[in-house]
Amino acid sequence: MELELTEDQEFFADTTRKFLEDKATPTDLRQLRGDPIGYAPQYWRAGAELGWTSLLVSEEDGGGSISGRGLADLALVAHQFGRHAAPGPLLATNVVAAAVSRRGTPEQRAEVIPGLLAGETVATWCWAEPPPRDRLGEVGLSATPDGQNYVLNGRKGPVEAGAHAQHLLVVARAPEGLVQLLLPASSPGITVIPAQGLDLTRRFAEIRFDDVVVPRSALLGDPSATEADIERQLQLANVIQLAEMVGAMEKAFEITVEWAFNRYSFGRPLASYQELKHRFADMKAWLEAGHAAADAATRAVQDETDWAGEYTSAGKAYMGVYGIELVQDCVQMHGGIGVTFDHDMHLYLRRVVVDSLLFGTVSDHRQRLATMLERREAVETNESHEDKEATNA
Amino acid sequence: MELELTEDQEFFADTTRKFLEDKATPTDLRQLRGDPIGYAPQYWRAGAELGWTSLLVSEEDGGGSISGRGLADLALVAHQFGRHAAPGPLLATNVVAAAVSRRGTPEQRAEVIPGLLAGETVATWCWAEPPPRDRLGEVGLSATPDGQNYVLNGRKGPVEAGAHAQHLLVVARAPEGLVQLLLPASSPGITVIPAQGLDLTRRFAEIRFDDVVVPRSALLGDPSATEADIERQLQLANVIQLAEMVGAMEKAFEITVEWAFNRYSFGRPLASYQELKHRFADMKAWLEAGHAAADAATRAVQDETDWAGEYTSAGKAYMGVYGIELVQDCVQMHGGIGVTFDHDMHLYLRRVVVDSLLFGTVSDHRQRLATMLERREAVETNESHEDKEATNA
Amino acid sequence: MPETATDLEPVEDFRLRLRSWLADNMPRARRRGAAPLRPRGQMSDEEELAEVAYHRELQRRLFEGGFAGICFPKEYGGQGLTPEHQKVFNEEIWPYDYPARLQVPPMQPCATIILDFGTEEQKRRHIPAILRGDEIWMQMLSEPSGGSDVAGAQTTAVRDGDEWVLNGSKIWTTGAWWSDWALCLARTNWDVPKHRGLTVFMVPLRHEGIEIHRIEMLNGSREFCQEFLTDVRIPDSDRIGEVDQGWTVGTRWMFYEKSFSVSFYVTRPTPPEGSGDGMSVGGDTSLITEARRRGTLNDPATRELIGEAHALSLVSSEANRRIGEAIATGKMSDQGAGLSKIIGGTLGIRVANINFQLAGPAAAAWTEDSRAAGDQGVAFLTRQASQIGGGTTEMARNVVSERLLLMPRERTLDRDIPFRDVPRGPSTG
Amino acid sequence: MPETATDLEPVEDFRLRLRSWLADNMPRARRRGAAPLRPRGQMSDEEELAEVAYHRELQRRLFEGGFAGICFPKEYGGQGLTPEHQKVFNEEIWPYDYPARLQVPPMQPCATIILDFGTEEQKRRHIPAILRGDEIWMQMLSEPSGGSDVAGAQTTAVRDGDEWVLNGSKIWTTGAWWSDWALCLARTNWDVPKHRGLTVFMVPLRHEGIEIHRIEMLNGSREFCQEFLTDVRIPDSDRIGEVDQGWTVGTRWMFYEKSFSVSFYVTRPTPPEGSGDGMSVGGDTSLITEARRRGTLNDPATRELIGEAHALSLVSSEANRRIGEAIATGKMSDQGAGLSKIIGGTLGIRVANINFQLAGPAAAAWTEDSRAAGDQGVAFLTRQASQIGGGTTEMARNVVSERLLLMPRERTLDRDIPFRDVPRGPSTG
Repeated sequence: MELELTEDQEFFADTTRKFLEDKATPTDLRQLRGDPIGYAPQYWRAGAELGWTSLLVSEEDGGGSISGRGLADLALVAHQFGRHAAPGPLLATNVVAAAVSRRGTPEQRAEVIPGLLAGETVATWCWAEPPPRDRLGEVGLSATPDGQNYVLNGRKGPVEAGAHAQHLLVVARAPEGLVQLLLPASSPGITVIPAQGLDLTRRFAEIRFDDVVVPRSALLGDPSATEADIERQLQLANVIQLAEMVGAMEKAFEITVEWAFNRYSFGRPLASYQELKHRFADMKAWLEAGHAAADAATRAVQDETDWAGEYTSAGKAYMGVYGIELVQDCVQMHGGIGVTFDHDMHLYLRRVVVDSLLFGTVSDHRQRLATMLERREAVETNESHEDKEATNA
Repeated sequence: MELELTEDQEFFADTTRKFLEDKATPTDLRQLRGDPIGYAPQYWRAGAELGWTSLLVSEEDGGGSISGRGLADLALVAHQFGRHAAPGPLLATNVVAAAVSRRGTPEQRAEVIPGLLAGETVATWCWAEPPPRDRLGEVGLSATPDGQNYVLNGRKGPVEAGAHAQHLLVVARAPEGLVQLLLPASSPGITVIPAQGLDLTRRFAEIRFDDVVVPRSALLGDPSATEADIERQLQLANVIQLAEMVGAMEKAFEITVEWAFNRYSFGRPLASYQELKHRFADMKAWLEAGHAAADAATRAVQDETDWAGEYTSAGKAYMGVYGIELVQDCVQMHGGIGVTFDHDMHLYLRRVVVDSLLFGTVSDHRQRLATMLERREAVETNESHEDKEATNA
Repeated sequence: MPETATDLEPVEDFRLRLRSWLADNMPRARRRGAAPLRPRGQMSDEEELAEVAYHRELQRRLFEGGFAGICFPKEYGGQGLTPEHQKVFNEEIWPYDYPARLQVPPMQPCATIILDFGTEEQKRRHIPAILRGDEIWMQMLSEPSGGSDVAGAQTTAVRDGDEWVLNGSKIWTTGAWWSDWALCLARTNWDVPKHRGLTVFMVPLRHEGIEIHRIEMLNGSREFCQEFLTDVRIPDSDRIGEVDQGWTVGTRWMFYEKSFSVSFYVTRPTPPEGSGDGMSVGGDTSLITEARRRGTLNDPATRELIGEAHALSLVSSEANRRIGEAIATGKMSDQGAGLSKIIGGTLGIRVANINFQLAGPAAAAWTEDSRAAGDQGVAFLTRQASQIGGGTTEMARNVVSERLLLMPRERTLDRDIPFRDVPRGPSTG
Repeated sequence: MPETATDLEPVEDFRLRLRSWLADNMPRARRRGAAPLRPRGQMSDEEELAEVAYHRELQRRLFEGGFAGICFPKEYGGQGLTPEHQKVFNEEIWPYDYPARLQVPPMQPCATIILDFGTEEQKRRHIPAILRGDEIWMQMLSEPSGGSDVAGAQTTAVRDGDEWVLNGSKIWTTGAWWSDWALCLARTNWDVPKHRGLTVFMVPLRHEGIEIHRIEMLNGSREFCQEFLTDVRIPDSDRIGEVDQGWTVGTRWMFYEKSFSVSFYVTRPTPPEGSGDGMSVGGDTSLITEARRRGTLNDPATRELIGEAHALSLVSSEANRRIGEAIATGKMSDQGAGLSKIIGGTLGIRVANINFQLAGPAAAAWTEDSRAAGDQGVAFLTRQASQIGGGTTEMARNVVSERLLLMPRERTLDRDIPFRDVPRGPSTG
């Protein structure tokens, strides 16, 4: 997280920290593993009261930030979520809340946002599709115009909270290009297939759309802006993931450093063995780099800079490797107990692994970066051409 | 190298070792760096007398092996070449000698082989092409039939000893498929462009063919067998490279272990630092795996088994990573002096790096392995289909 | 050690006799190289118990057919044959089911330790029972406080007349809940340096005072157990080796534990040499199948990863073969087994990463359609298990650098002082 | 330390004044982000000497314009301004050439050490000369026998009246052959533990008894030198700090050496913040250009590698920024600089590997057409140089684990015994 926070931000982050320390203990998480939605409804309502779902919503819609920089504030919550491997559809809800608050018609905003702010309802973004359409950005689900309606056919997944969210924001391919449609999860023709997953408390599902009829009024934003909206939503999702991942890395690292001081082998603490010390030094470096990557991405997306996508993708490409390696090495340092269910380490491992896979794998984001770099090269080549012409002129 | 050698093989390897210890000292190698061919002609003639160029040549043609397994014998020489980063066109000459002895007409064999056996002439295989055709197996050079001749147009490179070899074995694309043509380097229309290279003593060149007219009698073997011949030559080249690489790894490792015992830092030998000890343990493991990979490839190619290509490619894919990492880590262990020209370490580094890049990079061989595995999967799927049918019957 | 007398049955005669016996008596195996069996850790308890019973039955058939314990001495129920015969056995049993669960640790290190250190009576009582499948043995070796320091055992045995009273806890015992006996390393003297106060006992697992707790691993597997020993009384006649000299047994035990992969006391089905069976080259084609399913098979990035995994698998299997041969022929010290551990470690991590990367996002959350990806996700979570079980790769690196490369040993602070005075850190007080 | 009085020129006024002066007086730089300049190591001697002379000239212009040594005190020829002014200077000089060779080590650690430990006379004599570009200073620190153990210096200084007589050898001095002066760490007492017998001297490089030998690196670069000192006589007035207390100076010296990347005594052109200049995001587009040339740009495997390199470059530059800020604001100990070294190391190795892999076979042997690939091949041979120069990554890992994470220090066998009795191993007798 940022080295400097405002006092309000410190207080805000600390409130969430205390809440999670109390309500999302490792014991709680283990108990929730069989729970169909992965958290207690009152837990989520209480979190919403703390502001978890309001930070990307405009004041007009009843939301508001702590510091004037809502995404930076949300990243603080996500960081605490990572540190506690906390339950709850933080990403899903915030991404849809942001999109609806930004692009929704008054009716859409009134329909969706109050429930999200109160923690009474859940919304989720249906973008990714199951294999063989699982590379980042592939959309096969079709929206066929039929009078004032679209008819949706296809599959989405993994969709977070897909089996219990009330609102779905669905990316579909229409004749005019990609569109986003906001519809009730109860729409006829929708079948939800709960998925199994790695995270102990996050629930995912595959959602099938068979001739689901949606009115055109369900369109979120003008289709001409949909590609940009999706890009923005991806960036938001990635920022939340990055903050979570760095939180989980940090906690795993802290636990393991303490272990290394307290655990003795051959009469010496683990922390005195040079080979282990060097691995801890590397882990500390990766952790600091992880913080820097998450912060840079948060700032760039908050400020909507042109290179925001490069920072989020760089963060995902980096932490999907080094973040995971860090936590895996923490497991290794613990030996056998590190791979037992009763130890806490896997909670953080599950969190970083799941965050690394969704909304773009390492491989997806690397390819995205190449594309962005290629675009920049084209610009530079043009500029240098212009430079030359300027010189000649 | 193999754990068990015959007495004759021991003697043979030892003769080459002593010769190279005397004639290819690190000082000699440094002095040869400006030499246009990279070795003294009498050095090569003396090596040929020791048998360096005869092992893959049939007895009928004046060749012969030490143990009845010529390639295994040649691998012993290549291993010593690696240990000494020795000069001389060992790979180029042996691959062509083997091909000509196996497929050549009596005229071709009489023309080419005696000079190679005597170390008086050099032959080289022109298969690879320069970028953008530099992926393994790409052939753009064309052989256009013209009466009793072919007319060659295109480029080859890097070609080992390309600027001083007398005989070229050129892979070209003819209307009937790939062909190999054996021609004098002095043929009109050939231009040689000496290349710069990483190896201190190995010289490479790009060769351009502009309307080079070659008689059909220059064909080596029947075109219908050319693909298989090329595969065989590739495997031979890879075996020689693997043996060299493991030799260079072994020597670099030995030098560095000795250094670690003798070099003191903070009053302790480097060999007493756990982090370094663990890296030495890894290096030893990679070295043993390198030996195993090289030996398995040698045996499989010697025996012409169906899976020979899998072993050579696995070896190249493995050693192109771990072999290089081993030598680079040996450099690191030496600190600053390890990257100076006066230190010997770079001699072995250059050798493994160059061997890793030619006749298929790591990436090329990984892709080849995937293709071979895919082929095997198809066979298995068929078999399992047959199994089922057999069960049903 | 097995006899090598020339009056033994010639190897090729043995092969033919075995081949015909197997065809008549043993069930055919599922085709190897096909999709893997359900991993042990994912079986239900009922399935697991059924498999154990099945393996006991297979072992009994072998015993009755005169093919159990090829290299064990005849007087203890074995066949008294040579490693060459075992090699043939490994090849011939390749197409059949075999009692996999009764090999490691029951045959080695347990039976081999009893063979090396047991009294005549102990050997006659237990070795035939093991070879008949009546007794399944496990190792009570690691302790919760111990980590890699096996000789730092704190489970204590106190002499009481003709008996010993054991108290303490052992951990990472595979399948203790369905096994019969265990070798147990215990401390009998806290007033001498750690290696000099240990003793080994034979402990029946269903015995008063032993509570077996099954450990849940993070992937749901429950194959490991922890045992809590409270006033467990063991007769002195069930002691193996001398009192306080347990590390002599322990050293050999460690050796047997590490070298099982080259042991001729252990059955490891292998395809016959020169069979031309492509499978002898190894190679798991399931990566191809999965990539095809995900639609990525023609992506060069995917193909490179698949090829990389295949290369690593081929090379590491050749490396293990070489290292095994070098040890077997005395060209390398026994400690060279650590090299295999390192190579296996490198391979294991890299291949797990490749599988994970190829699986894609469905490894995080999967439905029935994408179960294969989910399996990779779960496997990835337990990636480190292969670096920990049977000795960590860190210990293997210590061993290779110190015992094979003869580099200076790490400083230990527990060598020359009474075990009770060894620093144990704040956590264990 | 620079003044922070409120009567200093306001930063924005300074920016405008500087901007206009630069436009009139300094030559424009080649466009940054374009193809890299020829690496130093590949210049001819003539080119190198010409560049040194050019940089001296640039420094003189800055001095005469009143812009040299922004944070150095006015009484020694500096400007007596604040780090904020230096930051502005770094931004404004971005589009211009600047005296790159006169920053590290001349300004820091050399000038800063003289500033901290020099006598008034030493400061007046040397600091203005350095700021004017008249004196270029280097560090005579490492020794051939020393490796990472800088305090183990064996170069010896013996007192002879008002002079000291130096004998020994120093190594890895950048550009000693074209520089003027050096700080030299020497041993003045062999009978005390190693840190207590050192003294620092100012040594003119063109001086009787100093022989400068240029080291050829394996890539042909000859920028490093080794100096052989034979009876070099240095007046006691050129000693810095107290006799035998050189490690007090040395500790600070090491700190300055490690922290140059966050120092405000050093000029590092940086693009103005919020300029919207895409280049502030970093990113080397030459990988794209090269892949296009090789025809592999549309290969997903290639694209993944390019993306990976770009990610590493972005993240490591953000990491360095964060670590620098944390140290500058006291949120992290100075020793945190080791983290940047580790991150740079990881990045350096991986990016070198990627470049090498993307270059293809022409990296082994190249013609004029494929020179870019050849450059990558040569760079790959020297891959480790970035892990060695300026302190090895191994030392950085020691520092981070011991100083930042406060883990137990490595055992040294040279701490509490006279330096002459320290074990040095067979190679150095």
